This record gives sequence, structure tokens and C-alpha cells, in this order.
Amino acid sequence: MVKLAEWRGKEVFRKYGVPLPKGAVARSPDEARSLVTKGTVPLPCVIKAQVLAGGRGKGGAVKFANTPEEAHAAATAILGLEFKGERVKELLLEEKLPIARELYLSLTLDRSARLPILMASAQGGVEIESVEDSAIVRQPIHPFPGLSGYEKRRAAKVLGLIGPAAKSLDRLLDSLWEVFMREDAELVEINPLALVGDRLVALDAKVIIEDDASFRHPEYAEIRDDRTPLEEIAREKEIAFVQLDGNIGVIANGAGLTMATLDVLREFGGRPGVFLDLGGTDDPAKVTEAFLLMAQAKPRAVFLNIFGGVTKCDTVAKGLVQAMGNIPAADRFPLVARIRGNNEKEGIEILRAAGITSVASLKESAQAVVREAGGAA
Amino acid sequence: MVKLAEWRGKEVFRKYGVPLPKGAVARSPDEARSLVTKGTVPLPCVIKAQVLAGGRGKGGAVKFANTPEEAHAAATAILGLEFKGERVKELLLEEKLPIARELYLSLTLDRSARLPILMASAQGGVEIESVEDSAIVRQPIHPFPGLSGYEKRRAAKVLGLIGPAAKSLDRLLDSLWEVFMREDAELVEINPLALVGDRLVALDAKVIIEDDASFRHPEYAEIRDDRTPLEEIAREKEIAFVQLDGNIGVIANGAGLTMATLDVLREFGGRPGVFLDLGGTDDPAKVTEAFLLMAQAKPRAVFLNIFGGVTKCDTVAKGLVQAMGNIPAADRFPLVARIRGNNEKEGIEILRAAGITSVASLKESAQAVVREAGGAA
Amino acid sequence: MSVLIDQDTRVVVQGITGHQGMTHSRLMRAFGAKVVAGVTPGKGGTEVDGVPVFDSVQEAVDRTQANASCIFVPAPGARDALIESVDAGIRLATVVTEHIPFHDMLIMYHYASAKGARIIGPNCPGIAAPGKSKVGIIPNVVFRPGRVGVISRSGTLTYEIVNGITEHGLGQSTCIGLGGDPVVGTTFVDALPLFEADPDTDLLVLVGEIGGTAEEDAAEYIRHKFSKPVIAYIAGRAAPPGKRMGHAGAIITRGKGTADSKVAALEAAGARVARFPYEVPDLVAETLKTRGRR
Amino acid sequence: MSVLIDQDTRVVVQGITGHQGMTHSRLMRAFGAKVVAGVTPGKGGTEVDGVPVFDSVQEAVDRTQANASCIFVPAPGARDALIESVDAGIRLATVVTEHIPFHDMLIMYHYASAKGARIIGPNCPGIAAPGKSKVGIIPNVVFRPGRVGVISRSGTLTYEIVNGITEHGLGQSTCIGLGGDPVVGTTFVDALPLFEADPDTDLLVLVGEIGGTAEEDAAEYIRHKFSKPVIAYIAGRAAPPGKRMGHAGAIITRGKGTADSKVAALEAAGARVARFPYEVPDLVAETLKTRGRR
Repeated sequence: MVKLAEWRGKEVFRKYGVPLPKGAVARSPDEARSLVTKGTVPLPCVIKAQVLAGGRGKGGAVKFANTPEEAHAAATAILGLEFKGERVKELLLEEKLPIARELYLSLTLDRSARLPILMASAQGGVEIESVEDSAIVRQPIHPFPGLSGYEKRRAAKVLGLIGPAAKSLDRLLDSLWEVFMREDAELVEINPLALVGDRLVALDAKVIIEDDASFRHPEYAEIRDDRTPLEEIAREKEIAFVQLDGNIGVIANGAGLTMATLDVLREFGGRPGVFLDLGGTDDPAKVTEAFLLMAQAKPRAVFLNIFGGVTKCDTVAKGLVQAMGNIPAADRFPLVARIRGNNEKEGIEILRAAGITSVASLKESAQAVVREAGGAA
Repeated sequence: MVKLAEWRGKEVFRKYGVPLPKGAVARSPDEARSLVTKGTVPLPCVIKAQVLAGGRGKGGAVKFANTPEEAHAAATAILGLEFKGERVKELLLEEKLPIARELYLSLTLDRSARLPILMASAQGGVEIESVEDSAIVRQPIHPFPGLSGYEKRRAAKVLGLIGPAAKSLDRLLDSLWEVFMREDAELVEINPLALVGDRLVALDAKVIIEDDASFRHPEYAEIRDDRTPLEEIAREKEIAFVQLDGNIGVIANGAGLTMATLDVLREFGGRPGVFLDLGGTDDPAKVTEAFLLMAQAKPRAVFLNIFGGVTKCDTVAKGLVQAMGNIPAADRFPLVARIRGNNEKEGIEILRAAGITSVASLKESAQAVVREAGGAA
Repeated sequence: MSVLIDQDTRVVVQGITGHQGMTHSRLMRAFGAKVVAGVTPGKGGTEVDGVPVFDSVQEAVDRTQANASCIFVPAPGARDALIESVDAGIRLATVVTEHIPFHDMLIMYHYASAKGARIIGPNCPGIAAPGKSKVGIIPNVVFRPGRVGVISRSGTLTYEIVNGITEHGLGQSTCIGLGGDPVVGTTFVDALPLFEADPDTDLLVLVGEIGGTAEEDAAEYIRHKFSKPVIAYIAGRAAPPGKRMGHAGAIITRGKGTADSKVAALEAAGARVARFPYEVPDLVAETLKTRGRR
Repeated sequence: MSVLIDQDTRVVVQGITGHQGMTHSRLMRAFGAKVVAGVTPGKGGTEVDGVPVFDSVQEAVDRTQANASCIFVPAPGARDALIESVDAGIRLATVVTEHIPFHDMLIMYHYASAKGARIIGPNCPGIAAPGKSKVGIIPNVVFRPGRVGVISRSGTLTYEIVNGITEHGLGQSTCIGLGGDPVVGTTFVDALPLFEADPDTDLLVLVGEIGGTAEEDAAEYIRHKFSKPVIAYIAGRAAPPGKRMGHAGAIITRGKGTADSKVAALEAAGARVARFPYEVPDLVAETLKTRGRR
């Protein structure tokens, strides 16, 4: 999932013709003042921290300025912030517009309908989760004909737009649809979408690009999302890795089995802290890397729960034994292993030769690892 | 139907990334020489008359030049031509490439399948009508998923392209598909498509844009096709008008009825010269305009054959009577009228008041107009 | 019984507030059709001759149980109008609008097909089942209830031929004007099985024209799968090759789709082919007589 | 009988010359599947373990009467591979490939649906009917012929549960791994009627996971239209909200799709819901015993 910062999202919007306020990015207070002085950004202006988390307004990450000096001061204040764990490095300065109304608009996927869905609400400017369902239009869009006239009219109706404002919406929705389809977006959201006179302007931009479509979008390759450093390393090695606050490390293969393992551990009072999903690899080297990564997360105990399919049991056993030799003594951890499925016998044999016993029962192995981690919480 | 001249078609191709030879347009021998002198068009080059008719090579409308002076001379020769009735006003000068093979490629509509169809043949550079069917691949393309990999591979196979040349085809076909879909084309054709080393280059470009899509393509509004001046006036007035070499004028409504009228006239030895299809108008002024247009074509006799539906009989009668008063005495013609269908009685009454008799039988009315035009041919 | 429409057909007219939509809604009702709703965005809540107008097809369907639509919306909006009616659950849409780009029609046709909906047209006279219903613009006066089915690619020529049948003292079960555009929602081959299955149709009149291969395809179907007698007429035997006779359906290209090829294919399939429109009624009457039916 | 595949299923493997395609073709054949052809563009004319390889699916179908495809083609080419198999007349395509963009899958799903073809997957283990056939990558060793149907959104968890059932001395009629991607060709609701209609299935095991509303939709279907007993397990009760557990199917958004909501819906529909994978076999055995069937 590639979440674009507001200014990057707006660059994409601009390419497709979504109307935007005049604005520019600054990375220092001096740059902020200069943008205003040169008239690149008209006054009065708004100055926004370019962070991915929401709630910037309330959190002091959005300020206004009427003079170049105010812009400098606001930029200084915001660039000093650490907002919800993220240090502010970039600011977006934009003209402050006379807003008549704030609306909400987004395109995302409706999994049940297996269709893109257009959501529109007249109650913009607040988190859409807080808007009651009856105030949101949800219009599925079939990808074959694409966005149709009646669908756009339905959105105009709920947004209360008529005449030139409805025409502005019509064009904006065509642009937004193009962004969603051509950029392989998971989500494109404008909140708030401002009515300024009788035209619409996107005040914010939230664009999330689908990770799986990255082969079509090398342009997003260097943009990272909100992963921890270890998660980032995992991503580079194509290992699914999630860090939480617990002390048991879990290495499994497949999302369902990983979650089931977690369910069982919790049942016996265990506190899982790191999940590492090997997915469908069948490469011992990748298994070794996974174990080394796990060691860096410093779990109290590790539970290896593998059901061999594409990933074969002997592959995992080989990778594991290889890893164990390379983990520094200080980082070593007690290990409970359970390997079943394809090449189960070969795998168990390899583990046994290295002094590791595989427990066949999921229940018993889970209980064992909870004990190793210091007992139930 | 908007047929684009080669250079205009290539401008469209360029926009979508279809590879082209280096070239430029000249409208005088001096301009031609200058393009070569300045290096805009590398030498040796080819100089082609920008006319819509085919067979330019054999007709002396394509020449080669190795020096700026040769370019000037060739341009002088070609600009003096009248090629198949069309005066040459523009030249396209292009670098002459070392061609390994000449191929054929087009996208058009398959009416029966109700699908776009990709046609490809290794026998390019000749009229595709002269290539035997077995040497042409016809691949229908579904507009929903668009052009797929296997369809492109099938084309590569018949064209005998592998490796980098097949990759070049892959990209070229994606571009050509975009031209066809986004420009609302009836036909996009590259003949010949040249293999130069291991890349493909479109040596010619034939692009026909659908008339009915003109509301989406104001950019083609000023481009005319090969209509006669009267046909051009008719088009502006939205009257379907076809001129042939006969002496009977036919005014009917609807393509089918117009053709049936022609069939009957021919049966009785008549030689229809002008067809004017009122289509689905119900505006007396348009009927008047149609008659005035007909008068300019100077027919020996005119047959009005209307079956009233959307176009009502009394509307036609009113328009006709109005027109008759405005046609100069020298241009008047004998008229046989047959009006049936919606508001038939009212129409017949209006004609009767103006001294015109409506004949109910198609057979008898057709015989009458052939007599008026001087009898069977 | 009749084909596609009958007395239970509930028609919504898309574009009812335009001149054509208004005029033909009246004429449909005069023919006996149940026109239950109209749609014009922005005019919801008004009425046309007592027919309620809605902002969207979905509302019209929800409120009036409309089950067939008749589209008069001008070409630039026709594609959207059709998608809207399909998405609202309408499974029979007659598109009267002319000059729809075939690229739009490709999308309309394949989308409707995927959703199980049928399009008649575009640029077509529509469907008439005398004594029951009518969706479209065929003149009311030419019809008389009877047992002759008619399918045609032409507009006014259809009226001419139907009128001739009526003047001959015969009548029609259902008449469908398919339209002559490059891409049509329903072809002869699509329509033939409907008439084969219709117990109220004894004989079928097929009116074709030069261009395309729809008549040759029909002949193929008739030869193998159609059991009722067919009388055909093909317009354009005398038309000059390569010239347009009013719409794109009538271009002759590459020696295919000529009148000769169509006539030959139909005759080989057992159809009787009239040389002129006025021969059709005689051939119909004669054939029905031979068959002992009427 | 079984569901979707049986001993007459003739499988073409798209991407057969890759490591995965080759390995699993062997395993499918070892399970009893008729793998009749492989497709890899440019490798036509070669063989893989005696299975002929063709350049196109159309050739494979023409030459070997293949009627089901198994797609191992890497994500960037998967969409094209599926379109190719649908266009070649294949009506059942199992897509093993992972990491296909959902935008591609939307097109694949709606195109296949329009053509009457069914997709299993993507990113799925596929289908196994023990003693008959297998299309996909589920380990052969976990199965035993029997009368328990299994449908699952997970991969390895399916193997775990099927293995548990087998170790308990029971067997499976058909097992379908639907895949857990945001857009799947076949959902629980799509698959349930197949098991309802299958005379060889006495009981259905449904393996779900948090995220989306597929389990809630399934519960709704089960409540009204499914007559056989259902044992369910939902993975992810202890998963943290908003975090990905390996694939996009497991994001919890806006309070919907939680384990609690799924469990409650399924129990309300009459299903028995296991709290842990290892409870499933006991519940299956117990339920079958009560019903007096096995």
C-alpha cells in the first residue's frame, strides 16, 4: 500500500485535471516565506504539515498566515512538530479560499459487489466514519462502461449541486475516475471538497496506490508508507511482517494460518509480538532471512508453525537450521517448531538432526511456546 | 466520415506513440528544399502528395530525392499534379529508410461480430484487397478488456516477428488500439508497416474518424472528405445527398425507401442522378432547402417519394409548396409526388391546392417520372 | 402472444420532455401501449400528458414497475441513457436516437448483453404488436392485427411494406424495425428465433438492404433453424457501389454484402424474394393461401 | 459426483514451463487429474513430463479438448492469460498467481462473468476432489475421499483443517480454496449452491477470516437457502484491528468484518462455529453422527 502525502496526491490530481488551490511545497521556513513573497502562493494562505496521519487541524499541524512573516513563523512551528510519531519534513502552502460548503467524495473498492464504489456526502470536512450512513451516497460503478451520467447526477443530487457547480462536479468526477483507474488506486478521497462560488476545488487529497500494481508504476517505487524499520526491511525481502506489543514471535506461512496461530496463542494467554508470514516461498535462503529478521525483533520465544504446500517442510527446516547457526548468541531465542504437510518427514528429520523437536499438535505446541515466553499474561 | 490526409493521420499516430519516420509537411517547392537543407528531413528522402486517393506510387505522386535540388524539383512536379481529381496542395517529406520487409496492419469494425477487428498480414505495401484471405489474420478484439497479449502474439506470428521486433509490435499495437478507441476511428491502417532493422515504422497512415462522433472531436471539424460542392452544402444542412450521373432527382426519406425507389426507377428504365434523403426531419424549412438544393443539381424530372413517420406528409407538402415558389423559372422541373403515411390526407390536400397530384402507387408514380424525364434509357 | 412486447409491457420513455419523446409517447398510447413513466433529469415531479416524469430510470422503475424503455435522448447522451436503463433492471431497450457513434454502441451492446438485456436499434423505428403495444415511432396507421411477422433493417421502407400488407387485407403479429446502423443490438439472426417461437406468427417478411452480411447470416439461420415461410425484399439492387445512401449501413465494401449475394443466399435458404416492395403483399398472400393459413 | 471438477476434467496448465507450473502439474497428475496440455508462448511443440506444450490456449483446446485451466502465469501477465483462456472457450479457470492487482481482477471477473466462465482465485490453492481430480496446489497428502465439503478463503489454513478432518478418519467430497484477495472470482455465496446441489456432500466446512463481509453474506445465504449442516471456523479473532496479516483480505475497516460479527452471523444462520482449527474435526464428526450420516 503506497499512501501518497497530500502534495504528491495533488500532483497526481493536477495531471488528471482535478481543480486545486494554488500552492507549493516548502521544506524550510525560509522557503515558505519566499513562496509567499514571490507570489507563488497568494496570501492569505494555509500551511499544512505533509504527514500521513489524519486530524492535522486539531493537532496544530495546520496554520494560517496573512503575511510572509506569519508564513515563516507558522512553518517554523509546524516543521518542529513530531505528529503522531512522524517528524514533519515537508509543508504544503496553499491560497486560502472563500469556502461556501465542504463536501466529501471518494472512490474505492466494494469487495462484496466486486465493483469500484463512488461515495459522496454533503457533510465534508469531518472524518467520513463519523457521518451517518443515510447522509452518504454509495454508487457502485461498473468498470466496463465506466462512470455514467446518471451516477454523476446522483452524486450531484446528494451534494446539493446544480447548474455550473453540477457541471464542475461532472468534470471533476471524470478526472477522479481516471485517477482511480489509471493509477491503480485503492482509494482516492477528497475531504474536504470545497464549493467556492460555483466551482469545486479539492482542498485535500488522499491517494493510496495498490502495492500489487507496482509493476505498472515505477514512479511510486521510492515512496514508503508507515512501516517500522524492520517492517521496511521485511517488505524489501518480500516477507509479510507485522510488529505489535507482545513477546512471542510467530513464523507461519499464509495469512489464515498465521491468524489462526495467533488465535490459539491468545487462548492460552500468550502475547504475540511479531508475525512473520513466509507466504508461498520455497527458498531456504528466504527462510533464513526471516529468522534473522525475527532475531532482530528480540522475542522471548518463537513459534514456527508451518503447513507445507508450496513452501515445503524440508525447505523450512533447512533455512531454519542455517539461520540458527548465524544468530548471535545474545539474540538467540527458545524455539517451538511445528511443521506439517508436504515433505513433513524430511523436514522433521532435518530438525531432529539439529536438535529441534517438531510438535505435531497445534494446541500442544502453542501451550509450549507460551510456557517458554514466561507463561500466560 | 472524416478521412485524414497521411500527414494528419501521422500527427495522430505521433500523439499515441506509433513510431514514424522523420518528416515534415511542405506546401511549396522552396519549403521542400528548405526542410532538407535545414536537416529537418534527412536525405535521401521520399516526397509524397497528400491526397486521399490510393495508388500514389504508380501515379507519379511519390518521388525520391538525394539532394535539396532534387527535392525542389520533385516537389515542383508533384505540386503541379491533379491526382484522381484532387489538386495536390501539400507534400509530406520523410527520410528514406532501409526497409527489410513491408507489412500490413489495421483496426476496423466487424459489424457481424459487433467487435473491433485487428487485421494483420505479412504482405504489406500492396492493396490489402489483393492479398488472399489465408495470408491475413483477422482477430476480433473485445472492447472491455481491450487488446490482450495473446491477440498481439497471434499478430506477431503471422507477421513473422520475434524478439525485439515482436516487442516493438507489442507497443505499436497498444498505441494503435488507443488511436482506434480514443479517436473514434472507423479505420486505422498502416500499409506499409516497415521492418527497419528490428524495429517497426509506420510508413503510411490511413485514419478515418467516424462522423457521428464529431461531438467528441471538434478538432476534426474543419477537415472535409471527398464530397462534391453540392454534397458539401447538403452535409452542412444535414441532408443526405448523393450525386450520380443520371437525370432523375429523387427525394425520399430513409435510406431503405430511397434505395427501393431507385430499384423501381431502374426497373422502368429511369436514370436517377441525385438522391436526397430527408431522413427523420419534421421541419418544413428543411424540406424547402432540400428542394432548392435539388433544383441546383438541374434534374430533368423529380420524384418525391415520402412515407410519413417522424417526417409527416403535411410537413413535406408545406415545404415543397414553399420551395416551388422560390425556384427560378429556369431551374424548375417536372415533379411526380407520392406521399403516404402520417398525415397523408392533409399533405395530399396541401399539394392539391398548389396544383400537384399525389399518386398513391409506387409503381405508377415511378413510371410517370421516367416518362417525364424523357422515357426509358 | 406476440414478440418481445404485449399488453403487459410497461414503457418508460427516456427523453420524454423533448419534442420527439412527447409526440411519440402520445402516439404509442394511441396505439394502446402502456406508457407508464418518462425520464428527464431535472424534470422529475412534472407530467407529460398525465404521464409522470422522473429524474432517473431507477425511480421510474421503482414507482411504476416499468419494464421496457424507449430512448429518445440525443446521441451524445444516448450511451449513458442506455447504461442507466440496464442498471435499473430494464431488460428491453428500444433506442430511437440516430447518429450514435458505433464506438458507443459497441459498449452499449456488450454491456447490455453481459447484463442479459436486449437492445432494439439504435436509429430504428422500434417494435409494434398491433392490438397490443408499440415501443418506438412506427406510424400507427399502417398496422392491422394479423399473423404476419415483419423484421426490417430500414425505417420508412418498413412502413411502406407493412402498409402494403395491410392494404392487401392482411395483418401483422409483430413488426420489429432493427435499424441499419453499423452495430445494432438485435440482428435478423437474433430476432428470427423469437418469431419461430411465436405461435401467432404464420409467416415472416424480412426487409433487408445492401451492405454488411446480416441478410446472408439470416439466410444461414433460416436454412437450418427456421420453419415458417419467409418473404424477403432487399433494397439497393440498383444502388451504386461504394456510395452512401443515407446511412453507414449501406456502404458496399470489397464485393461482399451486394444485393445479388443476399438474394441468392435467401433464395437458397427457401425464402421467396420480391424484386420490388409492392410485390411483397402478393407473395405473402399467395404463400399463406398455399399453406392454407391466414 | 463432485463440485466443479471430476474425472472428466481436462486441465490445461498456463505457465507450465515455470518452476511452479511444472511442479504442480506433476502433483496434480499424481492426484489423478488429467493434465492434458500446457501453454507457454514461444515453447509450443515441446513437452513437460510428456504433457504437450502449446503457444496458445486455443491450440491447446483444439488439440486436447482441455476444459479447465490452471493459471501460474506471474501477476503482470495473469490478466492476459485469463482473457485468453476465456476467449478459447474455457469455462473454469483456477488462478493460482498471487499479487494480481485488484484492478486487473475486476476486469477478469466481469469479463469472465459476461462470457459465462467461472474463476477460482486468484491467489488460491484451487480445487481438489479426492479420488477424482485436482486443479491447483493443495497438498495431495492431506486428502481422503469422503462426504465433507470444504470451502475456504485461506491457503495453508485450509490444508491444516482438511488434514485434521482426514486424521480424524473422515474424508472430503470436494475442497475449494477460494483465495483471500480483495476481489475473488468465486465467493462463499457463489460456491454454496454447488455444494447444496452435490449429492456426495453431506456437510460443509466453511473456513473464513476477518475482513470483508464474505462470511456475513454466506451466513445470509445459509440461513435461507442451504439445507446441509455447516461447521465454520473464522481466523483472526485475536488479530489487531487495521493491521495487515499477510494479505489485503484481512484489513478490518470501519467496524465491519470483525470475527465477532462473522461468528454471530454464522451461528444465527444455524452453523456451528469452532473456536480453533483443531475443534473442527470433532464438530464435523459429532454433527455427522447426530445426523446419522457419514
